Amino acid sequence: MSFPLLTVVAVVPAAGAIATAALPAAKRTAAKWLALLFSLATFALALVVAFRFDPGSKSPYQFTESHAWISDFGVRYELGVDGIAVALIALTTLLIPFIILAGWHDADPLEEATPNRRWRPTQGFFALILAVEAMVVISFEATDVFVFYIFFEAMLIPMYFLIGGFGDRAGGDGEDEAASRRSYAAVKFLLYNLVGGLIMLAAVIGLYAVTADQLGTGTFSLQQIVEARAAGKLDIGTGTERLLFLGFFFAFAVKAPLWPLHTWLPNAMGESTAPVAVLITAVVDKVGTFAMLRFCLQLFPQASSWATPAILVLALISVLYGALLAVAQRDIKRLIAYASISHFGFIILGIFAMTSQGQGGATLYMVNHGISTAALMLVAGFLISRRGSRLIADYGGVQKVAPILAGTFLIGGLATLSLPGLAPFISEFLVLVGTFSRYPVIGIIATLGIVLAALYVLVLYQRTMTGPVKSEVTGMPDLRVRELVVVAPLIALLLFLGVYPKPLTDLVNPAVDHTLSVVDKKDPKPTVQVDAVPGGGRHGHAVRDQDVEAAK
Amino acid sequence: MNPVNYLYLAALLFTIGAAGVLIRRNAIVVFMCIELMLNACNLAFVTFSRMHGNLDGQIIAFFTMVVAAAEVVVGLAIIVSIFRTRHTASVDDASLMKL
Amino acid sequence: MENLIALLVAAPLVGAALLLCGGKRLDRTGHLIGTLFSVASFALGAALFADMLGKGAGDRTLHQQLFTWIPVGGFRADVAFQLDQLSMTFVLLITGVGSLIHIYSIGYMAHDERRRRFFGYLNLFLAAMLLLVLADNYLLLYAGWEGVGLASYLLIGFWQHKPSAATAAKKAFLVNRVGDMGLSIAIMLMFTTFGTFAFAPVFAATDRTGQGTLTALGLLLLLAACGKSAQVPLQSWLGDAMEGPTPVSALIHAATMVTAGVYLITRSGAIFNAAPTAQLAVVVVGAVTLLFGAIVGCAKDDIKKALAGSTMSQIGYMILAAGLGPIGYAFAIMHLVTHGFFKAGLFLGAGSVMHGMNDEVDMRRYGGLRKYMPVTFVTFGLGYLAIIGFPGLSGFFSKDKIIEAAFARGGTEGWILGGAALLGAAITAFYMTRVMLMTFFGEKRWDPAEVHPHESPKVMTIPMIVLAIGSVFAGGLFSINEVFVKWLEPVTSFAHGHSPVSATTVTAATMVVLVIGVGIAWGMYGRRPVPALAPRGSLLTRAARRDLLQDDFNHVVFVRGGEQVTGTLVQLDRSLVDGAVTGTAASMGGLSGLLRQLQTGFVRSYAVQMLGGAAVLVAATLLMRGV
Amino acid sequence: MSSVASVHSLWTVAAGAPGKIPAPHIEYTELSPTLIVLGAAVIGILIEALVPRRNRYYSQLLLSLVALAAAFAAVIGLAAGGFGSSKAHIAAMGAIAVDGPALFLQGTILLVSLIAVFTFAERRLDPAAHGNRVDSFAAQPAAVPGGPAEQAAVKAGFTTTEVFPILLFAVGGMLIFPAANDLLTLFIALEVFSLPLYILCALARRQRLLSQEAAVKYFLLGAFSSAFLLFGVALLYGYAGTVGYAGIAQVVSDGAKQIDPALAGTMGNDALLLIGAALVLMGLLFKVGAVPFHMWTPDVYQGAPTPVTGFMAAATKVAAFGALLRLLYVVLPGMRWDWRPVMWGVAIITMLGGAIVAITQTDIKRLLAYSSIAHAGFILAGVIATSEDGVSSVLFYLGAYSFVTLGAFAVVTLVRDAGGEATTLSKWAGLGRRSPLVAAVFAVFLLAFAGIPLTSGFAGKFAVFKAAAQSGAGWLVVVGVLSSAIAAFFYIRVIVLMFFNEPKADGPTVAVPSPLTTTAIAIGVTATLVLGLAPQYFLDLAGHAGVFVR
Repeated sequence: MSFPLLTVVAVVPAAGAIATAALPAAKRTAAKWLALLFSLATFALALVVAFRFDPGSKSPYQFTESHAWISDFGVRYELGVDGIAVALIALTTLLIPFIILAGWHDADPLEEATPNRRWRPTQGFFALILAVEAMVVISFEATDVFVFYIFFEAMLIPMYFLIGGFGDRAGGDGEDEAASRRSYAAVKFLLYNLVGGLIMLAAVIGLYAVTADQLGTGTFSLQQIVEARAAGKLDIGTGTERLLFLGFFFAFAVKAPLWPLHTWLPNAMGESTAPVAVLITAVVDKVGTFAMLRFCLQLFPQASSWATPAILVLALISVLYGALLAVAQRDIKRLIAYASISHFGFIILGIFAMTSQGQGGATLYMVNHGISTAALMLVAGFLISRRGSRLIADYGGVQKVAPILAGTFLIGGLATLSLPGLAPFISEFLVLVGTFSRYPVIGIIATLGIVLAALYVLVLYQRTMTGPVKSEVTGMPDLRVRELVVVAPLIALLLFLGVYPKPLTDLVNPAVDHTLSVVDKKDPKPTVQVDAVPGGGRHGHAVRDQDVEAAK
Repeated sequence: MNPVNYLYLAALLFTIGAAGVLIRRNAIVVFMCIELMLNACNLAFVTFSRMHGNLDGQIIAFFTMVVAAAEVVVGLAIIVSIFRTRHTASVDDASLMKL
Repeated sequence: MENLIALLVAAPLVGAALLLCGGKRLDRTGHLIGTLFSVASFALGAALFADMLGKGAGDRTLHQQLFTWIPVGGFRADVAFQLDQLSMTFVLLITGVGSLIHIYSIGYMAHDERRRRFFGYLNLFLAAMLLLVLADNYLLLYAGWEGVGLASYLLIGFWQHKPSAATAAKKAFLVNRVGDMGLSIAIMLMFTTFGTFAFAPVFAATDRTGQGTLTALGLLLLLAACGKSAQVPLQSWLGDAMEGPTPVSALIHAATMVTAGVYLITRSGAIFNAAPTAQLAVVVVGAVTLLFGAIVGCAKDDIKKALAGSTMSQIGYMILAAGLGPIGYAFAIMHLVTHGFFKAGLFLGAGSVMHGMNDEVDMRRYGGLRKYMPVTFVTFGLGYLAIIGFPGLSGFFSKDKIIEAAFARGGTEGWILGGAALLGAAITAFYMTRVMLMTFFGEKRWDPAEVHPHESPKVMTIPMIVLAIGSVFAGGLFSINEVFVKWLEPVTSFAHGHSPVSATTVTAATMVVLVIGVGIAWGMYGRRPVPALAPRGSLLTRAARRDLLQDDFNHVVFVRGGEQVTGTLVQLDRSLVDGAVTGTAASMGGLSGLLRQLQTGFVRSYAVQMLGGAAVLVAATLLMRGV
Repeated sequence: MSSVASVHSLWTVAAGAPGKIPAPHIEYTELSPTLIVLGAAVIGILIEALVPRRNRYYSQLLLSLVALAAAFAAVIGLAAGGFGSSKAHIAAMGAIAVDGPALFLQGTILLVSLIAVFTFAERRLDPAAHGNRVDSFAAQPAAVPGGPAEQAAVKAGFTTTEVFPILLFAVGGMLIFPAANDLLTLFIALEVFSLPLYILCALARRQRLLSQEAAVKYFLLGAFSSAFLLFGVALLYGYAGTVGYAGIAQVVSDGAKQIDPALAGTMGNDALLLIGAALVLMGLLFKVGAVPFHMWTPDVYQGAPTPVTGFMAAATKVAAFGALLRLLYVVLPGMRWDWRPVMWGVAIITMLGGAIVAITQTDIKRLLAYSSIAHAGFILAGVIATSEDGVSSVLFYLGAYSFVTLGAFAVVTLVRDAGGEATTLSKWAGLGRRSPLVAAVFAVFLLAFAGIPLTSGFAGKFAVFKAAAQSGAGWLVVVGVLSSAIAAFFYIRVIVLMFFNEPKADGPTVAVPSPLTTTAIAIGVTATLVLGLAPQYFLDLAGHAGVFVR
């Protein structure tokens, strides 16, 4: 058998987590560097995967691994990646080093609070981050529903400790108060996701029962199920399929999060440190949307199209609702959280528009939103760490004292309001087009989102960065080298992907086509046939592409 | 005489025993009521044994007696030790653990 | 030659990148670098222009395909440029005026410590604007469209420490975003209809497209144009935009960016020609705005705001013309160019005045400045004559043609539009004269002790002189046997309108209203002294001072209303959405507390419950069998 | 329990040809595990009687460990010898079944008891009294708490080494319980392992009042329930005319055979069957602690000495569920359609009841008690499946669960303050700061209880629910899932308390245990993780052990 590349990509951070956790309390700095080292190694491996991945190949999944695991449950340890997974793995492994760097000092223990030598928050912090990375990567790779489920769920535990155990030193109302709010947020996060996961568990078991009933031996292998369905060997009854779909979707909708299951996100992102907040929204939540694309759609095509209208409406509500609430926030992090809710609305919109633009856009959106939110949130984190407050009202005129910080913050914001030239514009526009081409009304209403986005971003920037310099802000240092190292690459990436997203789209397109073919959906044809025009000729040919598309 | 009547008697005794367990406070009495229930079972066994015309029921009755005796040993031990501690045999006083 | 098109955009872009990322080390040379790159772009533009003139009218269109931007499924957007006569006109205008204003800014911003960043933003604007006019498909155009929006945001809010500036910048961006919605939806509609959004194929397919779609497209594009070109109902941002440094007002909010709407409509002529309803909407918007802007312009005492009003109204003329279809496009663009000259000149003049008056903007604190700043006076005066359409100067030719075309639309519409245009001309004459008089004539209303009016340095006056020359002769040159119209015809197509009234009549009428307007102004501000404090004024005046209450409307409806909505939503989020969940948790706790009570700690109660349980168990088992 | 059958046969033979009396035939090898343990118990008593006090502890400990290990080895031997599958048969003249489930459960019980012995023998946790180490059992249980007699006993350094033989007797009973193949044996086994437990409950060194109260409650209710069970047995005997499982099953499936006309006339004999079955079921449900027969669980778990609690929670459940399975699968499959819906109801209220009431608990031992009730509900879901999968899933769950439980209670013994174990939840605040390792271990157990993936709890839960779903009990699965969501809430509460709350100034300390407890906990953790990550081998074991001999 070939080299288990995918396993290794997941094992390296896991090993890193153990190694970091094992370091003695005194070796704090060592732990940080060790964690960073492992995360970089993981990123390198992810790049290997990305470059050895062949978008042209016929097989939907590559680097596949398959070993028996729990035959009684019909579970095989099956890994495999398609373009979407590769993109998201690359994103995850890319962000983790930045998260670690940004959180360099977030877990330094307060001097007085070291009850005993075994208490090693710093080691724990970075170990947990790496653990999360490992689990996220695995769940992106898993092509076995059960394997996916296991890590989808297990991921909650380290996240839970990250949220509840580490927060901003920003204690306006005392450390105890902050701690209690933290643990509330953590519990809320865990319960929401656990309930979602458990309901999904019921569906997973149901899926097993169905397959066992119809295929003789129960299986969780995505490919096997899809093939069996295609061959007509497997026919889940309509009612059952819908129930199972809902079971799966509920879990992913909580994770994503989709209105009205979103209320855990603002608390979680608000109370946790900026890097952890990024970990939540840019990395972990992506598993939810990714899973909708890979599992909901491919396992239950009919049910998916059955539920599409309802889901689209919910997504639309998320888009506007999130944006409107973001406008009203007084807390920088909560504002970004609600903005993310709005963005996840767009992603889900794109996924369930069932067009190549929509789903391609949604996938790009996952990546771009990851990068842009990371940029915005991390800079916000740097800002907060300077002033020790999350309230927008406590800032003002920062632009004057810390121009670079303000500049990077602005760029992050512009990315968030998806300005052309920055990556998020492309994905957002694709999602809108994809939605519009099948559901014009929803597409148009969703476009309101871009105005609202401009509103909350610019209001945030105006209140914090411009205007007369507040006295508490004077003498605020500008970005340090470490912080610049974190932000600059992200911004560069935003610009690059905004101007030349082709590498990404080439990666994603085949996977999207495969998904659509499984769901058996075609892009709507243009109503007016455009003939090749001199000068515009290549567009005529673009249209022919589309016919090929439609013919599939 | 119809053996079924013995069954009724057994059921009656069993019910009385159960009622006693519910009503009486004194641990000893409660315990005696349980013994009564066991004896009711014995009666039932013996009666059935007679009806079916095999000895199993009667044998079982002996076993039950033995068990009952064993229970008495353990039960009294516990109750007595409690009595020595609390100077009361009322089961209602032993209610420190609740909710 | 076509491979050079990209360089037009690239040059200022590189400049911007250099200046914005360069850091402090470029602080001292920044302005020169910026100017250099913009001039380079202009030179390149000129070269391409020369090359274009060398070709026949038919094959003047150049194409440059750089790379595929977004390939997803059938969706394909290219980074590709199209340089034809129309874009060329804009390229020259943008880079030319742009370069002049760069030079001007060297003097104007000399003492600002963030000058480097200012020039960076200017370059960024040039790049975006050039991208806008050179794009060969709507999505790329959209990129430029938003790019100029960003640049204008940054430049309006350049003096960020002033809250008013920051607010104005935000407002401008937001109002523009509303317009952008229109453009993006239009693009989506194009994609779903044609499967592409590149100019050539879309325009070629219009004849096969349903009326409804085309009208929708037209209206959506009009919405976009309204946003960018500050047309009613999205005009509210332009006045506040004057918070930005004056060169910015000159370049972005007078000469170039605000005319993007006109470009969009002219460029999409094929669509509009096929959608009469949309065209009607366009002309209505144009006519309304040209009056609206003019009226606002009359009431403002802030010189820049007065000029802003005038800009609004002049663009109204252009939109009106563009809405008239083939009979108007060419004149719209022509007026756009001449307007570019004289309005830029006027703003630079205003800037020069402010420069000499310690940044005082209230015209009621000016007066009799002609002696103190002669060059400014002369250039400003020429600009003034041009804009009111003094015979022989640029404005005369371009505006006159538009009025004619308006009449030429024919029918009642023709009369109404023509009348509106004439009325506009009269009001223009009035408020411009007002500005002129209040600024340069009459007695001084400023305190010589603290204000020492003086002429601006050469680096500022020279651009003004150049622009003045432009505003004097451009119109005439363009009109010599319709050279300009012929130049644009291959792109915009041209049709001679048949006006119910002869050209001479129109000209005469224009002259008459011109005299009336000037006369009234002279009567009000020339003969009697201007009060240093604004009189209460008539209802209309007061309304006009407040932009005809448009802002108040927005404030009440959108700001207050929006706050209401978000406020309620926040409440709902906490009480309803979150409450539902926490409520369930709480009720679980309550239930638990209730059930706990069963655990009384009394053996006998346990026994009772066991007995009950047993009874239930037995009963249930019996029930199952139905015994 | 050979005698019933033998005497019976004697009687029938006597009625026929007088003469030779066939000696009862006992398969000693097949019964060896039980015999070893009981034998060891007897020897233990002798040790108490004969060996000088100072040597008793070690000799008892050694004896118990050896006996249990040997018994376990015997079980393995039998299983290897194919008695679990091919050679499975009824031994001891129909009294005991030697088959897959029996051996698997006996193996589990023996392992659990082995670990329990470790925790019983722990003598490092309590501060040494008068210079001699003490375990968690009263020095002189008969003495009045705090009275002079007790003082003297403590001074003299007495320790209740009787616990070991008592434990062994209980284990002996538990070994027979799931293997019992007639109702009488079932009853006897029940008493044999219950009586020792009653005593063990009363032996706590600290908080003896609670301990004695727990004992008396457990005893009275236990006796009460066993009386019901016995009456049920009587009715079933009356219905079938025999107490042998096979016999009853035959009658149940073939319908009524010839029966005394009087009896038939007076009451439809099905009523005998149904009522009898219900009462026997109740007796067993009491032992597994299913709602509404769970009332004793929290009180007893809280009052009993923690090592005993751990042993009870783990081993009793295993034994009781074993017996329940055999009863339902061997005796009553014929009336499946009668008891399944009833058990559905019981399972549902057990899952929900346990989980909901646990939310507001403030004592860690009571909390675990309620959690054990909820888990009983989950296991019942598997029992109801009435399929081979169901059996094996239950077997697996029992194995997984018992180790987690033992480990958890072992950890509870470590957290102490002046008054002995600090079981009040609020005292656990900030434990994660004080001693991260212990807290982390406990967190692992809690997560396993909550059924988080990668722990044995998840594998077990999945197996059970899978079986239930395949037997068409989909909605039961949904309820189960929901109640485990509720349950997750209070497990998380404890974790929050341990890790996210600031430690209290007068908080408890974590005692450093001897290798005994450490081993116990270590085994618990290992089992939890191994069964979570690679459960396949054990699933296979359980799978092969899924068939009852009839």
